[in-house]
Amino acid sequence: MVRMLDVCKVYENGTPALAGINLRIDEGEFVFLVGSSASGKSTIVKILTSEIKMTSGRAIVNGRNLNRLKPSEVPKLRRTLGVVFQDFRLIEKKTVYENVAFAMRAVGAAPRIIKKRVPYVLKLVGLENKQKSFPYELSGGEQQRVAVARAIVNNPSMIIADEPTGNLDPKMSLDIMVLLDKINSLGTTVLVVTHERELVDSFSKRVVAIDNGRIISDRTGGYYQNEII
Amino acid sequence: MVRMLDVCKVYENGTPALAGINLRIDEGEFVFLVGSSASGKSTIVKILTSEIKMTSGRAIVNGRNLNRLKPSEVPKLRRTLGVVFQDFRLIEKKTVYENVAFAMRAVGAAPRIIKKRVPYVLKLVGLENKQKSFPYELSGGEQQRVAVARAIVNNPSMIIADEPTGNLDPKMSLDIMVLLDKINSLGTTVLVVTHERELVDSFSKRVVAIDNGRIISDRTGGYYQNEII
Amino acid sequence: MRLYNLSYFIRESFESIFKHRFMSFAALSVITACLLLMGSFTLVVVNIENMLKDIEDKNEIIAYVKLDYTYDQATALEGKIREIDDISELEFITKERALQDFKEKKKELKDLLDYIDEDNPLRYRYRLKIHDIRDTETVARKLGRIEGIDKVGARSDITDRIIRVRDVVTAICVVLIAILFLVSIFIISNTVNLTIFNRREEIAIMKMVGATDGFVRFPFIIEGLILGIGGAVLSLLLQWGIYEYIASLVAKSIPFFSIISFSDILHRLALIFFGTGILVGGLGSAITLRKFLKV
Amino acid sequence: MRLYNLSYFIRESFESIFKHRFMSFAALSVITACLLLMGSFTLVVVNIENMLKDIEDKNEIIAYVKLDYTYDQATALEGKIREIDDISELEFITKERALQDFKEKKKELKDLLDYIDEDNPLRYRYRLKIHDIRDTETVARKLGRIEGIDKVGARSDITDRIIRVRDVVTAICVVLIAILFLVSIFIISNTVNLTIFNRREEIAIMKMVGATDGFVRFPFIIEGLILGIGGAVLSLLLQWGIYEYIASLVAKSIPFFSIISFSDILHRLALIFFGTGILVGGLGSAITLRKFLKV
Ligand SMILES: Nc1ncnc2c1ncn2[C@@H]1O[C@H](COP(=O)(O)OP(=O)(O)OP(=O)(O)O)[C@@H](O)[C@H]1O
Ligand SMILES: Nc1ncnc2c1ncn2[C@@H]1O[C@H](COP(=O)(O)OP(=O)(O)OP(=O)(O)O)[C@@H](O)[C@H]1O
Ligand SMILES: [Mg+2]
Ligand SMILES: [Mg+2]
Repeated sequence: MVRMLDVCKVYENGTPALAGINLRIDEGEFVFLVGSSASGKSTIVKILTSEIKMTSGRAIVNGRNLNRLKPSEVPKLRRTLGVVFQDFRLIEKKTVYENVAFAMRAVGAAPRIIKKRVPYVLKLVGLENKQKSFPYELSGGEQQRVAVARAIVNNPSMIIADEPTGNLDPKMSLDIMVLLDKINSLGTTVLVVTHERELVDSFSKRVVAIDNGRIISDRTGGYYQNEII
Repeated sequence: MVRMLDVCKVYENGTPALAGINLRIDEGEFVFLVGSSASGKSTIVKILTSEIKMTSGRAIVNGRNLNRLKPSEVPKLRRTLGVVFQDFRLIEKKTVYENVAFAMRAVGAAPRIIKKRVPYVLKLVGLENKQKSFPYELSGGEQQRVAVARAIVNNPSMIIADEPTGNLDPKMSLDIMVLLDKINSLGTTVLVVTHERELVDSFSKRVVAIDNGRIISDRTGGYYQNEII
Repeated sequence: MRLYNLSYFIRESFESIFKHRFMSFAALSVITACLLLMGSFTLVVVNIENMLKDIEDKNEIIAYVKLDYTYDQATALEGKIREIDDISELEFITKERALQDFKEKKKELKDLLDYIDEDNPLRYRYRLKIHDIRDTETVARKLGRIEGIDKVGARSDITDRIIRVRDVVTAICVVLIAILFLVSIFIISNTVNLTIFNRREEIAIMKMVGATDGFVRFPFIIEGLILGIGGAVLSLLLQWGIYEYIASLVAKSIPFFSIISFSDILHRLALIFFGTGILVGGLGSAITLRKFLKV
Repeated sequence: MRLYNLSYFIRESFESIFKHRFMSFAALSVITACLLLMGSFTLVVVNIENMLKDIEDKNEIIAYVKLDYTYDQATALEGKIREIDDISELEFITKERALQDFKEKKKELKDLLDYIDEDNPLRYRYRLKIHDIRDTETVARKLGRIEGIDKVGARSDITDRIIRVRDVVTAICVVLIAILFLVSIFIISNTVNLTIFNRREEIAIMKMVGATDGFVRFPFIIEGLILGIGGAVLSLLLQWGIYEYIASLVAKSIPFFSIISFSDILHRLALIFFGTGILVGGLGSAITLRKFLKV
């Protein structure tokens, strides 16, 4: 669940990234966030996960007011979110299994449950054979799928995926998106940042388009179909 | 220029990545390398750039025999190549300008030439305003374009691009591909690894498809058009 | 904290030490090296102090009894002298003993002295030692006030010198040890800093997936403690070996110089080593981490 | 190498020090701290050796002339004594002077000694000092062989003690200094290692875009040199301040203990500091880099 009200972000070096974002995502929605390179998509994600602070405006994520979030509450917020980072952010010295298991341990899951859940989720993303590999032993697409597995493993109330299929072939991209759709249908809110137009068009979902830090379109279904490049 | 003869690669942990690749790319060709995730595309790139050693087989890149390459000759080989790495590999502590300029300095270019060439190339990829930014201050797509700029800055005799548009929107992806096409038409050999089917289809180029470490198809034009998913 | 967390933390710490073995080795060896330096220096200082104590012990005060006192009168003074505090040893010396000693010391004059045997010009005397060399003058004054004591021979010039040398040596040693300790702690925490700095990304990622500061910090602290304690054990063993070797060398070449045995200072050394190891390894990690946990 | 490369390398090194200021600061301060330790210890040792030299200087040999020699006969011996090598000081002492000295030393016996003035039982004598205390015995033997010398008083027991103490002290100092130097160099190169380890990715990327080993290594080496030399300058200044402060303290409290002036050892210290700084900073970086250049 997300509420953003006039959110602006100017980075420390003076780069304006968001110029007044108003966005409302309700519990259980599935939303695509699209936009050209450097339009501010990842900046929105980073604000929602409290990785960076907005310059002005107000925002609420999963019932927590980001403007008044104490440092000690940040982990609590993040535990309600499953995030796929654009640059994966896997822990280099941990195996695939450990990377995913760590996210469960961090929320305090019992070892018994972890032992069952992690292989299950890795199988969902097609990595059942790579559990003992380290990230540097994986292909780009495999790393990305580990990131997806980690994001969904805790059954978060909201999944935020920044470009989760950029390194995947069309078939696998579709599989991942279908997976997210299935998870969504079980009640989880899903926000997917993507460039893949085919993918967006093959789902009839709400599409929020942003350009230059502003929302320029917000409608449901076939965003790219109506566009000519 | 590439000659690969029965090239096999089994990684140290026992993972088989390439199972006998025979590939010939002539001077001035433009080749797409496609294939599903973990099929061995990046492994081929890493062998061509001498980042890893093949387990068996023989290979020649730009006239240099990889099987008999002395460590001191590796830099010489790499200077004839412009590589876009799947994970970008930008130097974190150098600005965009410095990252690109470094590649020129490494080949011994004169400062006068560097000062002219770097801004020109950055303009080509649409980053003229980001010269003084550090990589962590860039969006995913911007980082990728810096990687592209670095690969083409030295006018290498061959460009190898591993997934150069994974983080770019369709319009920008097309721009980059058109740019590579233009460079190719001036005589540079180009090898592009990509998942983006639309992109591949919109160019009538040679497409090499690989699966499970083997070449399963090698023909010119519209690879995906004939496929049903 | 749940029990399975604790077991996870401990397993995690050991694994992490192994995974980052390059840095673990760096940290461990720097801790060991620094502790070894601290230890060696402490041992040298302890021995120097001990040697000075030896010299002090040889310093004595002579109280001369009036020339006209008989033997009985002279020995009777002992009680009064004993009333003075601080005296650690007291010995009565007869005129005859004194002359004998003198003759032995000055053999050159023996012939001359031989013929004054009947008319011994020397006095009865007491030779005494005191606990603290600093009190020499006070004791001398008190002795002088005793009825029957004629003169007090306290070589207060030499005493003074020894006191002053000792004070300065102690001061220099304290300064040097303080510098050494500060530098060692600085170096160790610097190394700990560098190793944690090296893992700042790992820490940031952990925080991004929802781990609390404590959850991230705990294994690091245990890791720091393991390395700190490991370093302490290693350096204690090395120190022992080196000390025994040097001690045996010294014992061979200057037998009159009494070296303190290692077991006498083991507990003090162990305290320093384990204290520093635990403090800088554990607490150092904890403090450094704060910087990198702000993500 | 082209000139613009050199200027690039140097600019690059300074920039890099600034960009990696956390690690540069760590390296710089560890180098400074270690050099300071080395320096402090060297200064203490130099002063101890100096003090022992002082004590040696006070050690003298007395050559007694035969009792029946006249004044002229006795003084005539001087030439022969001077023929012995190693003698640094030689003084003739008359019977009268000797008795006078003796009386002063033993005031207690003055009355007794006063009435033997006419019949002085003491002998003419020579007091001499030698360059190297180790030669005491040889010199004593040579003196003994001279016609007219009756007896030689060389307190070879004490001489021996001093020699042995000095030898052991020197040995311990050498061992300790060696340990300290090794440990310091180890710690410094460890820190250099860690900082370069921290930048292994940067190095790998440079190599991937076609840079030669030399091209990558050069700025690192210059960087190491700058930090090494910076550390040497810093520690030399600090050392100076600390030394002068302690020296003034010592001068106040034990004036009889002569402390070596800082300027007398400045060149030696500078040699050690700059030598170590350059060696470990520059060469250390170069060696460590090899590991990470294999990409
Ligand atoms: N840490 C930062 N400091 C300064 N500027 C930044 C920083 N991060 C991003 N920017 C700038 O903010 C703008 C928006 O960046 P953002 O990462 O949100 O783009 P994006 O929509 O995710 O693009 P992409 O699709 O390429 O990932 C860009 O101009 C980028 O250069
Ligand atoms: N360093 C490594 N050690 C062990 N196995 C590896 C290593 N690198 C890659 N692999 C494995 O080799 C296979 C091929 O990997 P490669 O990176 O070539 O795939 P790819 O075709 O580039 O895939 P993607 O499109 O996902 O990037 C995969 O199964 C991968 O897990
Ligand atoms: Mg982005
Ligand atoms: Mg790949």
